[in-house]
Amino acid sequence: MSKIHVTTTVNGDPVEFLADPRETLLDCLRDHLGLTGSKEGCGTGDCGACSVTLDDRLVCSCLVLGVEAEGRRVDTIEGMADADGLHPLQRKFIEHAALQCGFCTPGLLVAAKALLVQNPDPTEEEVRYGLAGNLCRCTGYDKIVRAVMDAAAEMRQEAA
Amino acid sequence: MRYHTPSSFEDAARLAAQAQGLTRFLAGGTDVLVQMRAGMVQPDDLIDLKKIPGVGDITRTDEGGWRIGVAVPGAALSAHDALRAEWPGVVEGMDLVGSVQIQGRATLTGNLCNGSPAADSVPGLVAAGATVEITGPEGTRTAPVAEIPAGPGKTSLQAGEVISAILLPPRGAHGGDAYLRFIPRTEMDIAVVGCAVNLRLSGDTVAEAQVALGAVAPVIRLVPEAAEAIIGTTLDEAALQALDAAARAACSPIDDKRGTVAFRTEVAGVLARRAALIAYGRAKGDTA
Amino acid sequence: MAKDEFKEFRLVGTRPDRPDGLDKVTGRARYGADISAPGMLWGAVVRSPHAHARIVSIDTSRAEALEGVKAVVTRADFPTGLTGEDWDLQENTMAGERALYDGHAVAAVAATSKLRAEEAARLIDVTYEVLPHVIDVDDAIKPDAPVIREGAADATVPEGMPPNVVRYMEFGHGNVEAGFAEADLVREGHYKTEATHQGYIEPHACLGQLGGDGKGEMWVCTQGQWFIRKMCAGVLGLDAAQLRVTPSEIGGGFGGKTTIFMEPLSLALSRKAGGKPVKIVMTRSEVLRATGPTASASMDVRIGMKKDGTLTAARAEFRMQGGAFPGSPVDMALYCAFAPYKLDHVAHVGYDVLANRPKCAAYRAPGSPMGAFAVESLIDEMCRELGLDPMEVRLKNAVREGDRASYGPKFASIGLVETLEATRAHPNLAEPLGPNQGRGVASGYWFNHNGETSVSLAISEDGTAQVSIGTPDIGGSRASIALMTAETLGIPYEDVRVNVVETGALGVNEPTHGSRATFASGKAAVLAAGQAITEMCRRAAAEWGIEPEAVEWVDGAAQPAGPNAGKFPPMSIAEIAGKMGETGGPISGHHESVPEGVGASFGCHVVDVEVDPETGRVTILRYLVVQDAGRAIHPAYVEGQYQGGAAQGIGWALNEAYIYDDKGRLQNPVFLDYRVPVASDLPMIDTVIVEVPNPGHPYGVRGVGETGITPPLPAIANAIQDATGARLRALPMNPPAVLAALKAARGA
Amino acid sequence: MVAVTLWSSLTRFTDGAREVEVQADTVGGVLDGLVADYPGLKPILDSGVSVVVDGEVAPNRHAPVPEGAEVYLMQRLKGG
Repeated sequence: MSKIHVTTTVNGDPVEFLADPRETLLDCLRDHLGLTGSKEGCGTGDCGACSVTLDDRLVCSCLVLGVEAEGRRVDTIEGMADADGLHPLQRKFIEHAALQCGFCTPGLLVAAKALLVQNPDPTEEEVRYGLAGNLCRCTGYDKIVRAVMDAAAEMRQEAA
Repeated sequence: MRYHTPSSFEDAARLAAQAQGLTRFLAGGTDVLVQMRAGMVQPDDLIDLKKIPGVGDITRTDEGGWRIGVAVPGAALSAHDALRAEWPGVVEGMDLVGSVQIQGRATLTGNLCNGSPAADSVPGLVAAGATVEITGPEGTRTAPVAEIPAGPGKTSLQAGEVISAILLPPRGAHGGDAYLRFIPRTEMDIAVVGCAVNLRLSGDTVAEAQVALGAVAPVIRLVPEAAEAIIGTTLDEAALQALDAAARAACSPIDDKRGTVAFRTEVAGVLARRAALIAYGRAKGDTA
Repeated sequence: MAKDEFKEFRLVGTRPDRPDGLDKVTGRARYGADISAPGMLWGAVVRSPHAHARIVSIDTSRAEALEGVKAVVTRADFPTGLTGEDWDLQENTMAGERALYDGHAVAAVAATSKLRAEEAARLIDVTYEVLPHVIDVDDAIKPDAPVIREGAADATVPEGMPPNVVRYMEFGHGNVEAGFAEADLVREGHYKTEATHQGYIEPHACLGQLGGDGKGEMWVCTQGQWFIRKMCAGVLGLDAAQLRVTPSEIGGGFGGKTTIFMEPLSLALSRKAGGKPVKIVMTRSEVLRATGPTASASMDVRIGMKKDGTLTAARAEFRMQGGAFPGSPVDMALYCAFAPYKLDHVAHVGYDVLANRPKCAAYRAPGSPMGAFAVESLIDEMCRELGLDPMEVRLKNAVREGDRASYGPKFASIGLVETLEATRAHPNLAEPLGPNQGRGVASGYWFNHNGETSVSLAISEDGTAQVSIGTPDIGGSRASIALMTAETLGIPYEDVRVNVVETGALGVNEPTHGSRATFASGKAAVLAAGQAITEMCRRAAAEWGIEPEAVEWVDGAAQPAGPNAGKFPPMSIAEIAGKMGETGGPISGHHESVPEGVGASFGCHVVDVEVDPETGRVTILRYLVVQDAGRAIHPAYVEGQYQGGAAQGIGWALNEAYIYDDKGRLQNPVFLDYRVPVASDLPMIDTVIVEVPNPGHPYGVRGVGETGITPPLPAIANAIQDATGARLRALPMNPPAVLAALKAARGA
Repeated sequence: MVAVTLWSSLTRFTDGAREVEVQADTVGGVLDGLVADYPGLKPILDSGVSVVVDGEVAPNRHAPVPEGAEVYLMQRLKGG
């Protein structure tokens, strides 16, 4: 089966790869581009460990074909921290011990960032429903929810 | 597998008609990719509809209803204030499909064409009297949404036919709709039972009603007996009990990993009552 | 160290950032599937679609003919003649004459890409003769049940037992009949729990390489790299020392990653493909069908109670299936079942039963949750019947240090009473409850474990320290071990780096299991640090020209003591380390042992629920975990263990279950239908860390990882009865089950 | 002599005795003594047991067993 040449933008950088049309965006990120920060926990869109944004819309990269990324903009966990340092969510996850094994963490951070773009001042319930697509088996979510709300508060203060 | 990105529905239909092996259309992809991944489906041709102009648009029709493109993701549907104000039940049905991530991809059309009796967005469309525009080798036709499902995993679409838009009728005055589903968790599950109610009031009295049930029969369908139970009433307790009974009587569910016959039947009545009350409130002007 | 000798610590008990935090929030941390190697092949596994079938033939020719396929293996590629656990592991990782469960591996293939390997796997033609199967534990001991394996019973099974009973046990003390005669109320109940899965989010993944010379390497996500080495070597007939196993970061384990599944397949494929490395990454469906879920249980419990709540006697008979191999945790379930209660008369009977399901693996306090579900439910029912406060009854009968445990020996230091008292004092118990709301209480117990442990510590030239440990860090143990090491050495937390190392770098370590990492690796690190301190004091003494015994270690520096006190200025660790090349060479410390002094951990949970009377939906309104940690080294990660254990227990109680169809095929091998709790299912989980220090650990540590999964099962059942009057005696308590129970209770 | 309490399904191998006496001052000595006196116990002891001495799981075969100690044999303990 012939592969398709895909040109896309990942974390602001132009990239190209050859994709079998059956390969998911997650496969392409991990196996062709070496961006292994996005994880596969289920392959069926049920766990959120592969969360990325595609043209700023939060998606499971396991439910996007690699060839669909042509001409689009993909942002992954690897692009979350910038040269100035960690994103407030990343700092707060460490500070609040919001990770144990850390496997769900990249997807949760990407999803939480997208959530706070949509809703900078979420209630606890809004955080919980907003992150319901990201399974965490270690923490019981308590510290994750606290970290997201604390990061949101800090980000609001910075924006003010 | 060949991957196609046609630029018109006519091209898409032609590709599908000419294809020799297994063909799948790609709208949001949240079902097709899962089936491919599980090895359940290995398409020879995958036809991506997202490059067709207009598939991401929600537009007002000349009649005052809505035309919803086949690639409009749930997130865009929920973000459309005017549509949500008129058809909250339709929008909340789609909004209940999966997580935020799924909402970034999943579409009404895909949910419909997947043919699941438990599809959350379909009862709302059926109760609303929505239709679909179908493009095929013979041209374009329309059909009621209710006629598309043909049993689990099946649709009534012919080979080479592709849905090119979903059409909602004008809302009109004093109308309201609602969709409720039951799932074991609070998110991320497939409906064990789903119920949509669409009604129109004349004063305090229900003048018109449609009730659609999901996950309690091989296909999602209207239950005219349930609608009749509330038409002409003010949705008093007796009417609600009659609705509950009619909804239960319409159930022919199965026992499976998601629920039992007894549970589905019982809860169908409960949801019908609860959804009717919400739709009634909305018809009276509640915005919740 | 006795309890009253504990003082305020400089670092122990603080909450610094974890050392691996930055890697894990940036996506840099490398998990099982994140490593690739030059020339790497991808593996895929062919699995039985039948619960029980004779493998008539396997035709690999179509797969082998596919371009890019480099190796195909079946059981014929494995050595023969294995016995005992080695044979069980080999049979489980690759079926022999029969497939024993849905998902059982029957062949594997390696090819140049993942898609090609999957395609080749579909081209392997296996002919099966389907055999009768059995799934349910009670069905498996019926006279007409299909026999999974003749002769599998061990010496403990008396003659005449059903053939699927492979282990049998009885134990207890006192005279239970006499004890029941003393009771005012004797009740019994029958309880069932369904199998659940650990549900770690990271599927199993490995990259294995094995040459024709028998030398191999493996990168793998595991709780225990030496277990992987020993088991793979056993299954493949290799010399253990020739296999070097490096643990990746691990995306959750909870006991499920203490054994092997596809790891030996990657090695066998690699050997057959001329030594090319082979990567195998399981899909979620493979994880659920073919790794090691927990056992399912059928349990009968009988308890005698006096009107004042005093327990007079108890008897438990548990039957558990742990799949098609011996090893269900029925023994542990019985040991833990009555552990919170002082009982003069107690009897236990247990059956380990085979069924056509995957071989169970450990899951967080293996067995304890099932036993607690039965016992804590029945005690709650009896409290209700006698009008007694379940907290008071638990306190009245609570075991204390020196009491005989229900399972025999006397308890060493334990903190059950302190835990119950802290629970009773918590404000959650005073929260008012509304209609359809109820409150449930339950206790839980886990022994905790020591295990083979080897730790090495080396002082760097600048006075910082590196610690090599053999227990993979699942939940923050690098942080706790760094805290204890830094506390002991008297240096900043940031000056210690803790590395989880490969099998070539240390002596044998048991996995991170049994809540042992912070206890055992932590204790070993402290003792290794002590050794390094002794050496540093010796070097300082030599510089000063005094006896080593006249030097003490204070705040990260050697200083003269006794008659020499004040004669020389303190010599800091950096000064000593900076000159170590001239004073005798590298300074390090080691500790190898099975550490003594394991401290058991009791917990008590309180849950408030609301039940929708029309749909049976149970909503968790409030949740409280109180547990004895001994001492919390890094309290945030102790709380994390409590909260995570509670969340898993809540999932087990309400919605998680293995669901089989009538052909014995697993119906829910995806997260869509294997319903672990999502964020919106849970409230904040309140925690209280009780600290009754363990005298067997230098900083008082008890393991904290496991106990927390045990109480939620009965606590929620108790709360549902409190809310509705309906008693559920089987798990899961999902909406259909709750609604049916509500209707039955209402007499509908 | 130390008294060793067995789990009672092992009494088939000890002529019905729940508690047996062996001459030993270490955990290894207890296990070896048991096998010497009751050979039927060998496969069970070989497959792994935990020996609890005065309420503590003994760390190894050389751990001392004081005169008069309370010794319990339990199924091998580990965990998740």
